[in-house]
Formats: sequence, structure tokens, C-alpha cells
Amino acid sequence: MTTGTLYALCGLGLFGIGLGGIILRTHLLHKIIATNVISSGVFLVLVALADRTRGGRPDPVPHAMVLTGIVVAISATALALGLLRRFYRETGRCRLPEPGSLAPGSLAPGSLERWSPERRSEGGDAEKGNAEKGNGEKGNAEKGNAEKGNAEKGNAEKGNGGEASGGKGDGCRTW
Amino acid sequence: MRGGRKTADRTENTDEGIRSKAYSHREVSTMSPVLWILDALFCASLLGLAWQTLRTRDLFKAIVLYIVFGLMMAMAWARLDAPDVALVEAAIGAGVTGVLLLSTLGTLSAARGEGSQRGGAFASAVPVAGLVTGLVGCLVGVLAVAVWQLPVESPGLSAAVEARQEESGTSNPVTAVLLNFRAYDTLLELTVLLLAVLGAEVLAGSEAAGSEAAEGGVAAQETAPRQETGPRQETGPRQETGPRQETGTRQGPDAQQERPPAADRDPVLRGFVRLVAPAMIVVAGYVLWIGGEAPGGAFPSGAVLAAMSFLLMLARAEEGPRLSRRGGRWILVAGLIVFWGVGIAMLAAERRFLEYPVPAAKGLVLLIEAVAAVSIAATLVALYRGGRLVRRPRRTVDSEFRS
Amino acid sequence: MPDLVIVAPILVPLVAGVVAYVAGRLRRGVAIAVAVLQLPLACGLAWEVLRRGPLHYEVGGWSAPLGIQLYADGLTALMICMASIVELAVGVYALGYFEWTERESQPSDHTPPGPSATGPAATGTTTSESAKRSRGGSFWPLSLLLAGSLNGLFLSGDIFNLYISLELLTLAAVGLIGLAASLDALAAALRYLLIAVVGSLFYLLGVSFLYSLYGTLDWQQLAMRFEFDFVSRCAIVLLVLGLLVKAALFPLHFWLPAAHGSAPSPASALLSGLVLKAAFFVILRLWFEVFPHPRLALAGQLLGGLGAAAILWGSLQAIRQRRLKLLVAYSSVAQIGYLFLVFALASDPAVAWNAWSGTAYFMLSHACAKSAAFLAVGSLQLAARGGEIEDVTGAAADHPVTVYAFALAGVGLMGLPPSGGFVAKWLLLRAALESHQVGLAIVMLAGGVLAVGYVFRVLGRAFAATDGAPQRPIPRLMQWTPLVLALVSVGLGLVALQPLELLRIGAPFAPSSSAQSAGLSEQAGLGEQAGLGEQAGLGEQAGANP
Amino acid sequence: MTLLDGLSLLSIASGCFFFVAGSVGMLRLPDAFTRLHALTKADSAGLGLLVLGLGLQADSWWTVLRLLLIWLLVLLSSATTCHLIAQSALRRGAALRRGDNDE
Amino acid sequence: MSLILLWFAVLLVASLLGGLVRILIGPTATDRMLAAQLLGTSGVGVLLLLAEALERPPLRDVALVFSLLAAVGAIGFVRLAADPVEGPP
Repeated sequence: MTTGTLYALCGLGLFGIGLGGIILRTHLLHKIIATNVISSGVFLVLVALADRTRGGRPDPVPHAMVLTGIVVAISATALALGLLRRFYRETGRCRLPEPGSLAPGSLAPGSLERWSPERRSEGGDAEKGNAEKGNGEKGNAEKGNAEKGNAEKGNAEKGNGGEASGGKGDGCRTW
Repeated sequence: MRGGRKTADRTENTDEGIRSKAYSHREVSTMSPVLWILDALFCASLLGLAWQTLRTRDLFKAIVLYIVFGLMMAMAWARLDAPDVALVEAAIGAGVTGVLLLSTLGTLSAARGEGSQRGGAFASAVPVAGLVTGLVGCLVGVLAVAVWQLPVESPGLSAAVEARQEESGTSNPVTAVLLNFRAYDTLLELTVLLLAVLGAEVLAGSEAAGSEAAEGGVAAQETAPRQETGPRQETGPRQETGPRQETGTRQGPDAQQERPPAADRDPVLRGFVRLVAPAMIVVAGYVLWIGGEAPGGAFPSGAVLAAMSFLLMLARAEEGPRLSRRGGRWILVAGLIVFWGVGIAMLAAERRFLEYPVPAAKGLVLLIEAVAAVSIAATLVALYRGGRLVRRPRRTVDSEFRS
Repeated sequence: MPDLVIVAPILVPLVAGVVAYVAGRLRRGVAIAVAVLQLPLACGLAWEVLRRGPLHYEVGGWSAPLGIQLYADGLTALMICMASIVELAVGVYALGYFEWTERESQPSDHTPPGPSATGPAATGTTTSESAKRSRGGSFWPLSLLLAGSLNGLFLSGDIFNLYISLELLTLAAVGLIGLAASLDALAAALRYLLIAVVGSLFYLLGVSFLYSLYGTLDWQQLAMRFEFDFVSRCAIVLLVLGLLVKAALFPLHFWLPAAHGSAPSPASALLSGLVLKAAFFVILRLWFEVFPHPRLALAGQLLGGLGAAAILWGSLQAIRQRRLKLLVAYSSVAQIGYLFLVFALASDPAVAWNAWSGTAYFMLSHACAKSAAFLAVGSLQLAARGGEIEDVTGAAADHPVTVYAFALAGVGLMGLPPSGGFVAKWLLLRAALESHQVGLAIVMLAGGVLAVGYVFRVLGRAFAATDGAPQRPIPRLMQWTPLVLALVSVGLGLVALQPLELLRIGAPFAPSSSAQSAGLSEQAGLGEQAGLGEQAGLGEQAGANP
Repeated sequence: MTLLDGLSLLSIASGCFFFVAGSVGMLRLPDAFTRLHALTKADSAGLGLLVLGLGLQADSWWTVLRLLLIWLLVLLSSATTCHLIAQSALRRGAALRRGDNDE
Repeated sequence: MSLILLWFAVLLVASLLGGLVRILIGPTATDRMLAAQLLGTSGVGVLLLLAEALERPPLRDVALVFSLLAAVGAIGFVRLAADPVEGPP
């Protein structure tokens, strides 16, 4: 149980917490923080596994990879926060709507079509349908690869499904 | 100045091979209990902070916890012999991420002064949460077993890097990997930053003024009046930027007299910024220069410069960065242009793409790092501002962005 | 220096992207010039690969484990040709598209006056005006950087470099989706960004395992050192899971319809045609060339099963859709299913070559057909001023060329005989039948029939007589480009021999003797023109069209 | 253990004592404004003694100078931030009376 | 000697985690921000101790950057998230 292994396990723990967080939490700011937690976890694993090189000098390649990863993560986070700010300004909400529900479609770029509530309901059922089907398919072969895949997809649906029903105008302001 | 200060308590037999100061062998044997306790504390605090950050419903608390999480990560990097990563984590975590998150929170919770924002309940019914935690748990469990089975000694590339270190033009192995051996990765990474700015600019397209509001403290006042006009959907599309121009009407200036002046006219803040901003430029230059032989380089230096610009914008000091529209774009891509220029010059000189001639390697690496640092800083500022560096000068702003 | 031909496909678009970002008015000129230049570059690379076999190029002059290597074999050359053809057509189409939308928004009948513009009306309109131009203008640097990162991904020989290229594609795609500046585009972009970043992090965790096990990031060295132990299997699961999210395979596809449906048409064409294939290309490369192993057959069956489910479910959903772009987006979900069948079919070495080459050719023909479909739908949608299928009733009367283009693209999607899709499906069907996986064969045929369903649903409305309001005129550019691209996708069926020959170089499977005797030539090459020349000719024609 | 080492350990120990005092103060003091004191104590005295102790052990004058610079910057920033945070709390009408620490 | 320094570092990290409790329970945003400042300074202290104990001079640069940017977060809080809304408190 060297130092590297301990920190690698801690990195995996962060990966799990972040993954659970991004699926379960509905507020977008939580999701963005969860993304950062996942990336910190992965970077910790990357450097921790490299800590066990022969001789005292640590292996510089994973450090360079993590440096690049941190800069990529900060740019993705900054873009996501910009998107969130803009989304809040346009809709007054900070939660993603049901994937199928919000499909008024844009006629031409720049036409900021108002997101009319009555359109939201009729598109909602399509997505619910595949959520159940997705979970139904319990592939077994590859170490539960399918479950992980379906679960991730199934609960992303649930995650959004749940809040959409509760999301009637709760926006960011009420608590 | 101090004789053999290390007393006999060091159990580790330090073989005094030639080793640059930055990477002296660990003095304390890895088996001594104190290091175990330190590692245990770091790992426990990291996991605890991450859990709390995502569990709490108050968003401001989540952000503060995340800022402290960045601090603990920097200490974990320090403990894992990764000073370069610790430096970047410190510069970006403390300087950039915190301000970005807080500015977004400021926009989101403009209605309530306290800024405490509820994250809303967990997704939905308990069975789904149970299912997700179960599956994520089993995924992490399987991966933990895999990590546990990893051979103790991993065949890293440190020997290969050490062998070619002299030809790389820098004595810091991480900078050598970043800017010489795998320079192509860093080139693509600067393109990632450019794409992020483009994406932010596209989204801020019709909201240019809006993004400006998010810049200073006026965000709270400006968006405040909109809240009272009732729920969002009914008031029609937001894309015109008219109301953004005039400053929010405060609830009668006199109502404020007994309270201290608002922050932006606060002498302490302005004095502090005038004092710290030059120090930041000096430190950024120092970090950039030392990148050659010790941890440092373009990324931390760029992040420190960006943090300085945030301070200037936050304090709305007179010397806010003022860039013409054209100038802003050139600074954003300066790093890329120099990198591509060097790469193509090597091609023209019948060498491979980005294959630096050994004598010129040090100079080229430093040149690329310097310009990349400026570009990274400009990019982070543009991302904070919603894709644009241009700042419609409200007041005449004189001094240039950077000396 | 012959090696320049390998670096050029990456260098030219990325540098042009930077130039386009800085250049204000020159953006369109730079983008179109590079789009036209890319095709000969791709053909040159293909020619070089044909002549000298797989090419290697060490960036920075450092050898493999330390530095990054670029690697170009038959599959890479084919993919870069695919990308350049689609990018050229989309670029030419976008010329007309953004000019038209700007002219259309001039009298600002689109932006509802609304009571809100309390500020000076002048700044209100000029801001949205400059926003339009800048938004339309931002398409060019974004598409160039997307093209550069795509070529970088196809050519990369380093698994960490692949991670950065995937991130580049993600951010470019988010920017392109955001161009639509409509509310659902904003939500779709946000969801796509979060999911794609998490997918990339899964991939990076897999890379960290492989690096700590084998000490190298170059996937060819990795292939030599790879052993099938427990940790490596975990790394495979992580890599593939991350890439499945980005390739939108069936259970993980929920972000795709909203993203590709709400983006502007040229962006949707790029996303559906090329970006989805990039993630699949990485899986294909890793699965067959880095960690091939008999015990992976079981996992291959699972992926094949998910692919089959995707075909059925995607096609059914496409038929149910009421909006044009969502119909074409769900058709993408279905067609991606076809690609994933290769993991089930290629497990039997006898048919592996057919399956592999069929899939590669399917990627090529589907890219052209899907992009043509999206461009045609975009034109129809703008002409009919509505996104619903009902809105395009009687479009054939006013815009025969566009409807005919959509029909030809539909031929490619359905896989009817003359088209490239047919050749690909034929190869896949042969592989399925010869390896006795009849179930997959049936699913493929059912997918084809369902495709007929949703294509003719649109064509039926288009050809229906209507007395409704006459549709708005579309610029000639936006009519003819989809037609030329659809012709290319059909033409691919006629010139299949040459690309399949190109594919053979550096392929993980040798065409087994049975395929040889069955005579690749007899069912693939109907016409004998020099394949590449013909393709280039068509491409040129598209370029020279405006 | 020369005299120098003893002295430096002593100052580092007292520095750590102030940090612990700061943390305990942060927990036990009733009100936001009183917690300010805990924070500033830890910054100025705690870090100052720590820097002094480490300075004694430093092997070059450059290191001592760097330590002092760090201490100065921390002093500067903690003074400013405490002022600003307190002011913004005042502006938000945070309760000044003892014991009422709920918003 | 470095062993003793490490024990002091452990003590500082313990006090840091103590300060963490205030962030978790802190009723108002002000308390949380104050606690964050305290943790920042403790972090600088721990880094300095580690720099000396593990013989890593670069860690002092990390401490320098932390001390420099300690104020950015707090000023961000004051100017962005916590600026008073002039509406009814």
C-alpha cells in the first residue's frame, strides 16, 4: 500500500462522488462542479499511478498530461458557466429541461423563439418511453458494461424527468 | 549559513547522486508514520470536501467548499512530488475558478442579497438515487481492485526524459515534456482555449452588453429589477439589450447613507489592488522565467495574470484593461500564432514539424512560453467576460493592459 | 519532403482557423479557400498511402514513446477524404445559408419588436445586427478548427493526443450548436458539453491505467505490449464507455436528437456526418488494432446487440417524429447502430475483412448521405418557414432540386443498389450471412425498410399537391450543394473498388481467400472509372458550382 | 539540536498554536464579526512566527526574503479581505448584537 | 528535524479541518468566506512546512502564489455574490 496507491484510491473515490453528483444533482451549477470533481479525481489517479517509478525522481509525462488536462478542464468549465449564465438570462431557470420536451425548433439562427410552456408538455413522452426500455436491457457479458451504460442513461433521464415535473417555474429563485 | 542541519533522525540513506535541488531524494523514509497520517488526512479531507460540495443544497456553500477543495488538491500534488501541477492548481484553483463560479452565482441569485442559492432536492425518488449510487459504487469498486493489482513499479518514461533532457533546452523535465517532446499536445491545447473563447463569443453574441454586466458588481443591481417583473416566460424574449445600458435604479440613494459606501468606491479595495497588481505581474514574470529550470512556466503565469485582470475588473479600478476589438483578438491568438510560426519555420528549415534545433531550443521554448502565458491570461479574461476582451469604456481608461 | 503530406491536413485547417478568427471580413474567403484546398490534400495523402503503404511521422523529431507519432494508413486516408468532401459541400452551402439568414433578418421581421427595448432602439438593432454577422461569421473559424481537429484525430498515433482531439471536437461542436442561438439549442449545447466532458474523462481514466501498465502512450507500441489481464480489461471498459457516450450508441444517445436537431443545418451536417464518426473511428482503431483478443468476442456481441437495438429504435423514433430535423437526427441514431454491428460480425476471422471494410465504407457513404439530407432539410425548412413535416407539403413544386437531393440522400440512407450505402450494407450482409448471424442480417434489412418508411414520409408530403402559401425562394447555392453531395454518396456505389483497395493498406484483417475468389471486383466495382479521380472530379464540381 | 534549531522549533510551535487558536476561535466565537479576530490572529501572528521559525532554518538569504514576501502578502490580503467582508456584512445588515448569529 | 516539522504540518492540517466545520455549519455566507480565508492561510503554512521538511523549494513558489491569490476569491465574493441588492433586505 504505497503512497501512490492510496492517492489513486482517493482519486477513484473523487471520480465516483463526482459521477454520482453529476447524475443526481439537478442544478446546473452542481453539475458543473461535479464535472470538475471528476476531472480532479482522474488527474489524481493519473499522477498517483506514476508516483511509483523506479528511483526517487517522479515521472514527468503524467504531470505534463495533468497540466494539459487542468487547462482543458478550466476552459470547458468556463464555457459551461457562460452557457449557464446565458441560459438563465433567457429562461430564468437553472435546470436543464426534459430532453424531449424542449423542441420548438429554431427557424433561422438568431430567432430567439420564446420557450412557450404549452409546447413543453406534448414532446415529453417520447423520452420517457426509451428510459424504461434502456433499463430493461440488462446486458451481462462485459463486467456490467451495459448496466453502467444503461444506468447512466436511464438515470440521466430520471434525473431530468424528476426535476422537469417539479420544475414548473421554480427557476433559480425559489428554494 | 547553516551547517549540516539535517540531524541523524533521517532514516533514509540519501545517495548523494548529482540531482538538481528541485528533486532531491525524499529525506524522510516513506514508511515513517507521520507521512501516513498526513496522506490519510489529505485523502480524507479531499473525499469529505467533494462529498459535502455535492451534497449541500446551498450553492454558495458548495462553491466555498470547492475553493477549499482546490486548496487541498494543491497540497495533495505537493505531497505527490508534483510541484508543477501544484503551482497550476493553486494559480487556476484559487485565482480563476473561484471568481468564475462566484460571478455565475451572482448572476443566478441576483434576487437575494445573501446569495445563498438552493440547489433543490436530490434528483427524484430514492430508488433511482439508490440505483445510481449502487452502480457507481460497483464501478469504483472494480476500478479500485484494478488499481490495487497494479504492479508496484510502473515502467514510466522518466528514464527516457532524463536521457534526452539536455537536448530539450530546459532542465525542468515537465516543461521539457510539455514544450518540446510533446509540444504538439500543448499546441492543440491552446487551440482548445481558442475554441472555448469562440464558443463563449457565439453564445454571448447577442448578449455582449449582458456579459459585461456580469463583469462588475453591478450584476446584482442590473438584473435585480427584472426579477420583480414576475416569472421569466411571460415577459418575452430577452435578446434585446436595451435595459442593460442604464444602471439599476437603487432604492433611493439616501437609504444608503448610514451604510458604508458600496464596494467599488471603497478606498481600501482600490488601494489594495493598486498595490497587489504590480506584485502579481512581477510574480507572473518570475514564474514564467523560472519555468526553465524549476516548476513554473506558461500556465501558472497566465493564470496569475488572469487573476490580476479579474482583480482590476472587480475593483473597477481606473486602469481596467482596455483593448480595441481588433487588439483583443490578436492577443488571444498570439500564443497560437507564435507556436505555429515556430512549427512552420522548422518545416521550412527541412526539419520535422516542431523539431527545434538543439542550440536554439532554450530560446524557442522561452519565447513560446512567454507569448502563450499572455494568450492564456487573455483567454481566461475573455471567458470570464463571455467571449470578448473588448470593454466598452464607461470612463476614459488610460493605461495599457500590461506594461 | 514527402512527409509534408501527412502534416498538411492538420496544419492547414488549424492555421486557417486562427487566421479566420482574427480576420474580420476575410473569414468566408479563407474558409472556402481552405475547404477547396483540403480535397487535393486528402487525395494526395491517399495517393501517398497507396504508393508507399502506411506512413509514420514523428512530430518534433522525438521517437515514439517520448514524442507523438502521426500514423496514416488506408482507413485514415479514406476518413480524411470523407471529411474533406463533406466539409467542402457544407462550406459552400453555408455561404448561401448565413447570407440568406442575415438578409432574411434584415427587415427584422423575425425579431419581434416587443416592448422591452427601452434602451435606444438603434443600439438594440445594431447589437443584434452585429450579433448576426458575428454569429454567422463565427461559423467559419469553428468549422475550420473542427476540420483540423478531425484530421488530427484520424492521423494521431498517441492515445493522449486522441483525448485532446476529442476535447477539441467537443468544444467546436458546442460552439456550432450554440450558433443557432435558440433556447433549445442552448439547452442542447449545455447538456452535450457536460456529457461529452464526462465521456472524455472516462477515456482519460482508461488512458491513465494503460500508461501506468505499459509505460507508453503510442497505440502501436501499446498494441505490441498489450496483455489481456484484469487491469487492461478495466481500461478497455473505461475507454470504450467514454467513447460510446460520444458516439451516441443506443442507450447513451439521449443528447443527440436535441443537439443535432436544434443546431443550424450546416452545423448539423458537420456534427451528424463527421463528429459522431470520429468517436467510432477511435473505438474501431483500438478494438481491432490495439487490443484484439478472442475473449473480446463476447463484448463484441454485446456492442453488436446494442447496435441492432439502435437501428430498430432509432428508425422507429424517426418515423414518429413530426419535425424534419429531429427525423434526420433520429435517423443518425439508427445509422450509428449499423456501424457498431462490426464488433459482432468481425469476431469470426473468415468474414472479418468484409465486415471491417463494409463498416469503413458505410462511414464514408453515410457521412455524405446524412450531410446531404441535413442540408436539403435545412433548405426546405427555411423555404417553408417552419420545421414541421407538414410545412413542407408541396415543396417539390417550388424546389424540385432540393427535394430531389433529399430523395437521393434517402437512397443513400436506405442503401438502395446504386448508392455507396448499398455496397456497405452488401458487405455487412455477406459477413452476417457467412458467419451465420442471421439475426443481425434480419435487423439490417428491417433497418433498411424502416429507413424507407421515414424517408418517404417526408417525400410523400413534399410531392403532395397543396394550395398553401407559395414557399420562399432559396438561393441556388443551397439547392445545388445538397444535390451534388447526394450524387457523390450515390456515386460512391459506382466507384467502390478503388476505396476498398485503399482500405486494404494497413488494415487489421487481410481479405481472406474466400472473399478473393468471390471476387470483390464483381459485386463492388460496377463502373471502371479511376475511383479517386472520379471522386475528386465530383468534389471539384461541387466546389466550382457557385 | 543546536540553539538555532531550538529557537526555530519554538517559534514554529507558537506559530502553530496561533493557527489552532484561530481555528478554535472560528468555531466558538458567537458572531461573524468576532470571528474576524480569530482569522486575523492566525494570519498575522501564526504565519509570522512560522515564517520566523522557517527563516532560521533556511539555507540562503533568498529563501528568507521569499518567506517574508509571502508573509507580507498574506498580511496585506487578509487585512483587505476582512475589511471588505465585514463591510459587506454590515451593508447587508448582519446582526451586530451578541448571540443573534442567524441571518 | 524534518520529522518534527512534519508533525507540525499534521497539526496545521488538523486545525485546517477544524476550520472546515465552520464552513459546513456557518449560518451566513460571511462566516463561510471568513473560514475559507483562514483555511487559505493555514494552507500556506502547511505548504511552507512541507517545503522545508520534504526539501522541495518549488513548494514555496506554490505558497507564494496562494498568498498572492488569497484575496481574489474573497473580493470575488464581496463584489459578485454578496453585493447587497437594494431591494427590501
